[in-house]
Amino acid sequence: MRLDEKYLNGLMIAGLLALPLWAVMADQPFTITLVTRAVILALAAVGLNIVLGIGGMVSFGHAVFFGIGGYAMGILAFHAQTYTALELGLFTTDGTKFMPVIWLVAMITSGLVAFFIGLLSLRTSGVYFIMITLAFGQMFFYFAISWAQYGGEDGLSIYVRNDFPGLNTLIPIQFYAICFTLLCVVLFLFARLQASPFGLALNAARQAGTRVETVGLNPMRLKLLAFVISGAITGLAGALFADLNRFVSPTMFSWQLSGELIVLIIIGGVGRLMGPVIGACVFVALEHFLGELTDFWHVYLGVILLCIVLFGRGGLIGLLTGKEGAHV
Amino acid sequence: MKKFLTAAAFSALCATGALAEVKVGMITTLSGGGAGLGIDVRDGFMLAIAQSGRDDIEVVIEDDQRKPDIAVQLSDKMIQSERVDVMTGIIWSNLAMAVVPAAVNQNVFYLSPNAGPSPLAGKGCHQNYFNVAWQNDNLHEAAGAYANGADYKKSFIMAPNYPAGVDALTGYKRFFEGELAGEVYTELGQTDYAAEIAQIRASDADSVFFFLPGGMGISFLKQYADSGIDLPVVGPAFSFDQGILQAVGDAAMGVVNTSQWNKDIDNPTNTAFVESFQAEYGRLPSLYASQGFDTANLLLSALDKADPSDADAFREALRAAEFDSTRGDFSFGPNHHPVQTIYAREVIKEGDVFTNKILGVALENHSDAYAAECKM
Amino acid sequence: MSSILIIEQILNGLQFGVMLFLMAAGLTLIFGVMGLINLAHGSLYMIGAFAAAAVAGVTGSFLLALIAALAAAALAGAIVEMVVIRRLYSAPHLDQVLATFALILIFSEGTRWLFGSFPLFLDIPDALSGPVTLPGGIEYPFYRLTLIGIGLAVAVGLWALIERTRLGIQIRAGENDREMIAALGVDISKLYTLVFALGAALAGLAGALVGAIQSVQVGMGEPVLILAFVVIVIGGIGSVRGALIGALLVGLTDTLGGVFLPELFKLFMENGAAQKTGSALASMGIYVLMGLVLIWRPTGLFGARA
Amino acid sequence: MSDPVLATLNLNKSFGALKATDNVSIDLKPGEIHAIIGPNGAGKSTLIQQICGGLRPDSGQVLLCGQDVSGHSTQARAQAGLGRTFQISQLCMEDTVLENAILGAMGAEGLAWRFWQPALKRPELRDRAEAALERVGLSDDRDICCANLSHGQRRQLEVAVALTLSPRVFVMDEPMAGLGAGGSKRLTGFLDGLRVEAPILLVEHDMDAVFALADRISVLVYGKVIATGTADEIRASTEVRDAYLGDAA
Repeated sequence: MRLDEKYLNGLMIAGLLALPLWAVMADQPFTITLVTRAVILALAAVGLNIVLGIGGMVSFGHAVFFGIGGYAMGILAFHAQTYTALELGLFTTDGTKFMPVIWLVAMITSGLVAFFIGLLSLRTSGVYFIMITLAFGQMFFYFAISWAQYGGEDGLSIYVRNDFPGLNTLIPIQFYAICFTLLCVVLFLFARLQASPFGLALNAARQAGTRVETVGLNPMRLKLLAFVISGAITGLAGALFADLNRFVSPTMFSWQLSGELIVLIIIGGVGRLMGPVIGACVFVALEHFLGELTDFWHVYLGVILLCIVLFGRGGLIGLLTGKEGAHV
Repeated sequence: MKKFLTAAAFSALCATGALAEVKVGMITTLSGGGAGLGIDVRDGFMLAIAQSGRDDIEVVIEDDQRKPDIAVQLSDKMIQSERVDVMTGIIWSNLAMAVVPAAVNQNVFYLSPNAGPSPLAGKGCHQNYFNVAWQNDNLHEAAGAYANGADYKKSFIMAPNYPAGVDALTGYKRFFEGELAGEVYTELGQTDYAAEIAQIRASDADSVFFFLPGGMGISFLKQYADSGIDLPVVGPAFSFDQGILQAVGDAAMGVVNTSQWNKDIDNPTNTAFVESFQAEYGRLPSLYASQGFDTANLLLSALDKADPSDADAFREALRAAEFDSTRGDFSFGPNHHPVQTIYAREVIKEGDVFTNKILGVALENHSDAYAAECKM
Repeated sequence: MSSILIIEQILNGLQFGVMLFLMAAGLTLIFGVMGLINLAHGSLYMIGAFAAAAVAGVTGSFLLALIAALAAAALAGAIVEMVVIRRLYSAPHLDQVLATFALILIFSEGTRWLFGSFPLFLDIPDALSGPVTLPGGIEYPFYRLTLIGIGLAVAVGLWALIERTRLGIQIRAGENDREMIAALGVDISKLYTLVFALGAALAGLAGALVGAIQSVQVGMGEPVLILAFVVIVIGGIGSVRGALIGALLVGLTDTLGGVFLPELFKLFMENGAAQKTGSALASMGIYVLMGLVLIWRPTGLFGARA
Repeated sequence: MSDPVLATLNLNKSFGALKATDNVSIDLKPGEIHAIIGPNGAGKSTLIQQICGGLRPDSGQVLLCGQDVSGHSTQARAQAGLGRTFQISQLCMEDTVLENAILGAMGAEGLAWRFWQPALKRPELRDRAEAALERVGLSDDRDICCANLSHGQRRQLEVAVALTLSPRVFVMDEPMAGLGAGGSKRLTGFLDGLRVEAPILLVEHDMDAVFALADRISVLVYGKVIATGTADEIRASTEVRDAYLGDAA
């Protein structure tokens, strides 16, 4: 049976609406937490999907932006909760616990960092690109570990979730509503972007860089902008993830996390709108249920991933709709 | 196969949950690197629960994979879905910092079987948080005290560059009265210590103190033993514990390390614990196993007196700490951290097995440096 | 800081470098010949160390342990190549990354299931233990000198293999033109299995040799893997010569950076703070080195120009 | 005589000891088709690369409409009016025919930096792309995925993408390669009509097409232009004959 991708996408969104609502009624708050985790990881991977799926850049260092988003939240909220001033050279602030401001800071900072990393990394391609992005990830990881002011390896605990006007973010379903709404907004933007002239050009840059040049467009600039947008979205996800856990630590910068984000996309389907979403849901479910079965659940996760690569070209969406994913 | 059997035994235990009146949530590291510590804590804890014969205690065990974000989510699960009364099990300080403050603020009791980060002992202490193991600095402080007793004048000290490492060197310096021949922060997870060993050789130190948990310590000790430097080495128990010692081998022989527990501490509880642990799991218990065992017994002693639903009474019962500890005397200080004796041990070989023997007391009835900052 | 100490640190950097070379050589060969990114190379290193520890534990012989390490890693490599890897040669890099990432999970937890969660014991053989005195009065562990020797011997051996033997000709041909070696009548799939097993054996050898002075435990392969990748990226992927130069550069940068950066900061900072800042920067050192090399030469020092 | 639209002046390029382009000066006048022929390895591709911006010459100039573009990037030259087709199709194989043409239209309209309205729904892009497809006869196949096109259709699409740019000059690298006799004939007819729109610099192996189309022919051997002239002049040139025969022998 072949499913139309549109129906599949609709089904997925409906599921993400229905499951938490069911969990509220059945009084299963942890289910909401799990779905929130999946939604935030999906958001991060949607960001990655812009460079990976559309632009064909295999970034093995996207945890950098996830971590920067997390630390943006952690640092701002830390100063707000301890009433200490945060000196930023020209001006001083007391931090903030107001989510929209935190998101903005997270997105701007990670976008800026993405600009510089992209500027340097895009000089390379192929395996070298994979490795130089990994190297940037490692630099940030080690930096965060030894950044004693903000907890170093211990990380930063934010005791109370940050505020959003009109909502009590401590209630799982309300926090979920925020994350879900942001995911929907970003998915919508992703869809627009993918179909827009920019998306088309970026997609072309992945498949035939020379072609893009010969029609008078600069693939480097296309890719760099994509990298910045992607970094900002992943940064936003990082800020939400930190708020979900009320905690930030250097593990948000780890190369395993970069790897996991890639895995999410491949499970779902590279370059597909809902690929990261499906991937994240499946991944979180696997992590949760396999973990209950055995201490050695990583073995099974490995086998499943292997099967997806070897037999499931195009990820789960590819399997269900019969379409192959983007070639990277 | 043994592991699966015990896991099955646990789930059988959990299955009796229908009758359970008290629910305990254990978040600990059971997979990936560092799983050995979590497994020991879990086994020690479950041994005590099984020996108590109580079937009204349900223990929910979850694996945090040593990832803080996973630990936080499991903690949410324990509190929101499982509605546990008491939580325990976390091995690592960074995970504890991620989980404990939020958990105790939601009126759950937390009994720490291993990690004791300084914020939780000082300004961030909480009436529902009890540490059954040690404050992080304790064993390092004891090492400093031991170094004074051994008449060391000039120590070369080193630890990884992360908060617990910084705390370790601070703890040692707090008690050590001699000078420092060198102070080095290594990279976390570093496996080659040739450069540091060369620095030790070039220094005029008369002793070496190091805190390098897990594989880092194994690597350092093997390389140090091979370097031909024969300065005495002192360290906290973590690199000389039962689980890890066999991997260090001869390189650890004779090294002095500090610990609040050893299998030869002479009291009936400890003797029985060591015997029954060996009988049940077929290996010698480790420090972590003893901590898990003591944590469970503290919990059991409090449950005998009060129900967790009566939080005040239950807290009082915990604070009284009227249980037979494997360490002998045990009581809580004002910040709910142990006041206990810390020993200096020496690594010896019993037959084919490397283990520790108590040399003497390093610090008697020792509390911690942060208790004064705790306003409960 | 005395010159003795500096020489000793340089030796340490060299020793670290040649061990990295053993890892990196296999990685770069596999990429050069088959075009495959193998993240699971670190697992083969771990397998080598575990096999050595297990055999040394039973027989007490370090030599047998080394042979076991080579054999186990080569065998594991060959099996993995035949079952999984050969389906990935034509796959995009992305699939290779994911599949070999999956292999890491399987190998790591599988090893833990077999050997338990605690580190294993593997010690330096008595004949090689203890320090020797070098000219100039430098005391240096004999085992580490041996490691430098073995590493350099392997480098020479690899060079001879690639430049002087029939297999080497096939390998070089494979790097340049896959269709050509098929035309030469070489059984490609056999060649690929052989190259993969060779790379695996080198990684296993490194695991066993290093395992004797470090801890043999699950997950020991990943940090080395990342370093080995840094090495081959600096050296230029596919180039064995590049791997050697890159490995030595990384080894020296890491060792000397860790020693000298804190000293440098002590000139204008308080002792403890200098230590912390210096070692924090040192831990980033090799990644900074890699970034600089790639910005300067986007395909590494000896990589094929695009 | 009008000024050339495209010209190279004393272009030189070496790879080590090999001189791939040796003091090449050619030009292309409005309304003409100038073909470049030569045996394999004569340096035709290297020359095209230097004209289009893929390779930087060691010395010499490339003039586009009288302007020196030697230091310009590929995309700057494209913007200045250089439309190119490739010997090996450079198309986005996962995209549809229309999307490939739209990409060209985007370059022409300078509309790549728009993020909101779908590219396929912008009338200016669509009209331009459809018009180009119409001219090469691919209109009915506009929604087919490029990967499913036949070889001939891909060559047609290559030309269509170049058309969307409305260039001032075409540079075509073996557009007939791999086409059957019928396909070659049709494309020959099409290019014949195209020259009034913009002149064509044509590199081609298909001699029938070359002699049928070219107003002038230059012969490139070992990186050097050994002869330039009309079809008849080239046919009559002994030098050219020697070069080809010598090469064959």
